[in-house]
Amino acid sequence: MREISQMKPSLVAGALAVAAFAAAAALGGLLSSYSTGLLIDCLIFSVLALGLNLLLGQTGLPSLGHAAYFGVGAYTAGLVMLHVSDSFWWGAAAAIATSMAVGAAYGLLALRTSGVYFLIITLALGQITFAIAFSWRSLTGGDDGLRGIGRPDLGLPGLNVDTTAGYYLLALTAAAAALLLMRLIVRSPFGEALRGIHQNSDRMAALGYNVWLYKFLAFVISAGFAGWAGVIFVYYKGFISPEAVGIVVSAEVTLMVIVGGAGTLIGPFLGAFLVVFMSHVVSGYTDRWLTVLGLLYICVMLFAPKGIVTLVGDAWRARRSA
Amino acid sequence: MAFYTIQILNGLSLAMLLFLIASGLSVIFGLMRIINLAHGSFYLLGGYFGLSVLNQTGNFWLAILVAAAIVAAIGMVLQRVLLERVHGNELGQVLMSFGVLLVISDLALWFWGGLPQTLDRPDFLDGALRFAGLFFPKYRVALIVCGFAVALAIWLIIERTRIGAVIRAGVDDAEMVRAIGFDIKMVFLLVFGAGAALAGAAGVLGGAMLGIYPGADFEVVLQAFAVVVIGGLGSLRGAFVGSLLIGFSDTIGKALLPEFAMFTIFVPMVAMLVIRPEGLFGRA
Amino acid sequence: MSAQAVDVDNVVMQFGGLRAVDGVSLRVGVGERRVLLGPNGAGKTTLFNMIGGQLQPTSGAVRLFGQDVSRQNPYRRAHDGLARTFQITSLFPDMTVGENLHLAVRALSASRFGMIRPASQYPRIAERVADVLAEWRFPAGADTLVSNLSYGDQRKLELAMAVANRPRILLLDEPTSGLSATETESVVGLIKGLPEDVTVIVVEHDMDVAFAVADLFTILHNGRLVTTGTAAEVQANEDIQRIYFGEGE
Amino acid sequence: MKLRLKTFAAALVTAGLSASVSAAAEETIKVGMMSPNTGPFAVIGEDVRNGFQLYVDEIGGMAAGAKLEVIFEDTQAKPDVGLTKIKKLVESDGVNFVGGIVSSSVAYALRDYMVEKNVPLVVSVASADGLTQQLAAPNIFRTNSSGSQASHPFGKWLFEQGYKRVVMIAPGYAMGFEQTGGIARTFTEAGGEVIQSLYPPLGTADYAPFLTSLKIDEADAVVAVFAGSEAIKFVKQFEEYGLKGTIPLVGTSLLTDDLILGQQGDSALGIVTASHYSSALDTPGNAAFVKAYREKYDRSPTLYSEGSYVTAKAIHMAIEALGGDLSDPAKVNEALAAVSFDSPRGPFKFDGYNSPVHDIYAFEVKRKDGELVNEPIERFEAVSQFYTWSPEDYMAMKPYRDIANDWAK
Repeated sequence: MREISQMKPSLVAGALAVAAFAAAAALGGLLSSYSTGLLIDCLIFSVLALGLNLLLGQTGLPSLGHAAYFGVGAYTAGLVMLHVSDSFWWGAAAAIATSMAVGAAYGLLALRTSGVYFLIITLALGQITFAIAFSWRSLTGGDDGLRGIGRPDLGLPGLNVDTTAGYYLLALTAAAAALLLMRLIVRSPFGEALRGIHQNSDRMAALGYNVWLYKFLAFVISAGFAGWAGVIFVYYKGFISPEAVGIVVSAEVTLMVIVGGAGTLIGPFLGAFLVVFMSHVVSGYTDRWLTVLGLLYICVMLFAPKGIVTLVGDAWRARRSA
Repeated sequence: MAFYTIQILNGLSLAMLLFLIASGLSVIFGLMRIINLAHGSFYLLGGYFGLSVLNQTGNFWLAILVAAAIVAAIGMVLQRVLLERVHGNELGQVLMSFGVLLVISDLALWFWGGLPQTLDRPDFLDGALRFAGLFFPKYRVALIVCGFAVALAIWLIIERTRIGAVIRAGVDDAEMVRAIGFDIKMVFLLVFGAGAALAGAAGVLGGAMLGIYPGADFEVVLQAFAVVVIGGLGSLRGAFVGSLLIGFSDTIGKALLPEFAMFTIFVPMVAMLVIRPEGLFGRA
Repeated sequence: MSAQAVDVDNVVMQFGGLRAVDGVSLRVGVGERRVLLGPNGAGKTTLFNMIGGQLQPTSGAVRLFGQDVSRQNPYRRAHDGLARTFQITSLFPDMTVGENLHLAVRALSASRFGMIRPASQYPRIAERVADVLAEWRFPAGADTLVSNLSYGDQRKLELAMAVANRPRILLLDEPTSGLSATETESVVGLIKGLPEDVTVIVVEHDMDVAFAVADLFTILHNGRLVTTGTAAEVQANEDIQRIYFGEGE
Repeated sequence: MKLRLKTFAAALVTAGLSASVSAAAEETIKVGMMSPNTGPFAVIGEDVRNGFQLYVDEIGGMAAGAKLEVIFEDTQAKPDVGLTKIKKLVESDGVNFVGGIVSSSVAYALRDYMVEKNVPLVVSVASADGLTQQLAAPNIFRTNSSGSQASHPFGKWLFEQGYKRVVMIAPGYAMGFEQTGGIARTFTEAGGEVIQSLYPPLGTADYAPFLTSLKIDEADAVVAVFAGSEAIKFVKQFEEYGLKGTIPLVGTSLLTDDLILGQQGDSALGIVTASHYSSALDTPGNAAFVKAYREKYDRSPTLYSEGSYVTAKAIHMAIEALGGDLSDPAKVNEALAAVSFDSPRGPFKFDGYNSPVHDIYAFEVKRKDGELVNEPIERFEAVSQFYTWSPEDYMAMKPYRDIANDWAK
């Protein structure tokens, strides 16, 4: 009896999730192709933010150079498409592997520091990656970037990703897969240990956890998620250029995580949707949209430093207990 | 030989400009633990306010004074109204100050336009000095002298005055200063204002050397951060030595290895963080 | 020759110009209960941190069961059977009591790197957590956030987490500081109830507690070891009286 | 939970856009204008918008009896943003033409999408050679010179002026490589020699280390290609370091274009550059254009605003030629490709690859009636992007962006 009552909520949640996925998928057919395209942008940055969140929200490591792994993934997938194979799976595997390898190399360097120095070294590593993307013309195309990257072949009959609606399904599935995987990770003993490290790394070490290794693994996994986002990005846009690797993207992703709510699973999605929506829609109405974006940064830090999800959650709990 | 003499002078002039910006950034960090990306906005605003004053009055010195004063006031308001509220939250400070940077650069674009501007320097500093067959701009010589003078002045203030003693104590332990009965918040405010004023003045001085234009804020703050990181966050001596190192590595690196010019700032920065995260003169 | 559980061999800890621990040697046998005494600044916590691995000695060696661990990370020592508590309560404030214990119990299990199965679905770990909870009884319940726990219960949890993995060596840094008389009494009972083969070193200011839990006492002063002796010897030694009880007040 | 939020956000997006989606009336012809309104390139974006608006106002906002509606979008000079914005223009607003585009990287990013949609893209500023060469397509046009177009006649001309050995300095990205490459090719083919090439990276704060590394003792002239704030810094520092007066400074016209000339002041005097336009041109169309532009915007037009003005005119001419019937994309492309008219810069038409054939000038910075101007001193008639080569021969050569380091001996 007890088991059934325990299972019920998770069954309901599962059913809800499936229904929500189906509804979101159906949306692709209903919306105009431009709106669907914006949703794809939102999903891509959601995945990137989700990956950063593992570092920032779970482990408490404030990375300011996450666009680097995103860019490495996108460039790798693009290069595979241009020179090797149009298979989605080859491109994605190579991209994620390269992102994680770069994440591992940078992680080795960055984890020698902590706190504010960690912030600065990740920023500097990000800028170095930008400089490489800009200067290594024979590989990356320099400032012009790589272009002419077609839509990939998934080898799945019935799914045509050449259309925006079709690609939306791919992006949605990719984001859902990332979310499910991240959900597994944060609920696993590994994820629990990351939270422990965030709250009290000295105690974690005294208990017997290899804190450095956890941080390193989190760094590498997080880079892998960023690479996955890069894959979805580059196949959708058909090009990649150094701008996608720069500090502005890194800062925006960090903002997305914080706006939504660092350390929550929905937060990065909410944050990504909000920021992408802001920069594309508000800029259609006013030239001063950068001011609006800047004010968003300021206001979030002032009024919701733990993010909207946490803010709403707290308010909800406060009302219930009142 | 001539080549290296000129490059060293180039390096020195860039270093002194960087020092004016980085010294404030570093002391502010040491005292308040604030990571202030908007420090670059102080430079930008200083340049633009200086330009406006210069266009009205034609007086370069007045431009420096007014720009420094206005930017100091803006800085103090910023510190009181915004940055203090996120005290202790490093990432929060970075993102908030990034937001401030965005707002200020956008408003500056709106107000002063997107056209790159140059500030006219005083007539007697125009032209070049000639010695031993070498050419070197007078203005840069003046900037080098000015940089050393300011460095000396800051050093004297911090080492030899009462307020300097309080600042030094505050860098060590802000709580202790409070316990002795000093209004630490006032000290914070004044130091922040002074740092902003220096950056504002640097905007005028730098504007007359490099021009002032949208995007200058971000360029400058990244370089200043490299200086501060290499010298050690919170250390004035570190800011001075770091400025010299970055000034030289940037100039001489670009002169000798132009194809790696994009890496002359960030690679030394990462190397320093990996080898000695607290910088040359910082404390762990 | 049987290895000592803890063998501290002439360790020095230098912080800049300050020598916090200056050539201390200390041997604690298996199953022994030892209390470190000394005024504030005597170097007790620094010594603890060198045994636990939070600090690495400037010179000298630390051996656990005969093995030199001087340069080993704290987590490696935990796997060798060492556990500790901290002077200032060191818990995971935004987690529940149960989650804190989960982290403690899992620390030495192979599943600590698991990334797929939810943390809550490891029956053996859940069982052990349930056992510890039953043994230590937190009236607020396992689902209470640690930050909402009373101070006494936080100290108790600190201790429970240290013993949850049945350590062979237990370092307790002022386990009763800030506790009421009844709470202190229960902590003393808990320490005394530990299995006999567990080596326990305690830093303690409360002399009643110290005499209740230990047989031998080591006195530190200004970073140096003054003497080691029984309760009677310590009470009789005049130097100690002067150092410890005379000047402090 | 996450999915429901997604739905919600999507609903917001739709709500925000539905208004523009539904407004596709028949008698309106829509033109999208893409330019950077924010960031360092904002000032060029402003010129682009002004030039376009001036022409649209001149024709009373009507073309072939239909109302001409212009929708401006901010590319932020970011390729990714540019692509999203152009999708909005094409898919959501349903524009018939897209004009503008300042950054070459943005142009490259949009190119494939626009070819797929087959909506005419008339690039006003971005100069990347490839756009109308290897990547040429029936619906991709440009109205300003391609990167190396003005450089070709100029390089040969420099040799004819008596310069035998030059040093080159340009920003280390495609624009710099193409503009110096064109000069280097015809200059060396004529018999000249490039003895040094330096490519400072984008965002160089101080040119002093590069200026003082130039081998000016061995050279007859310095060839420099910079734009915007970099051009101002470079020209001013060239004077500060005592180079002005000791060695001639020549380049392409971005170095002293009408936008920044005032800021450079006397330090720019005597610099000789090449391009297809300056506000000082003495052509039949230019006087009226400059006058109208000054009246409306209170400053001189630049080659950015003129390029955008020509974009508007080309689009207008094509619409008139079709009598307002834009239903067949192939015909629209053909009509655009066939336009030919007098513009402020002089006679304008497209070559077979949709890039302009127009006169190229050598300009010298002079002071005239108290104002600094780019005074034409030489004219090269009807120059195309392929100069004297055939398109096939030309495109068989390696692109300039890949051989930047091969010129210097």
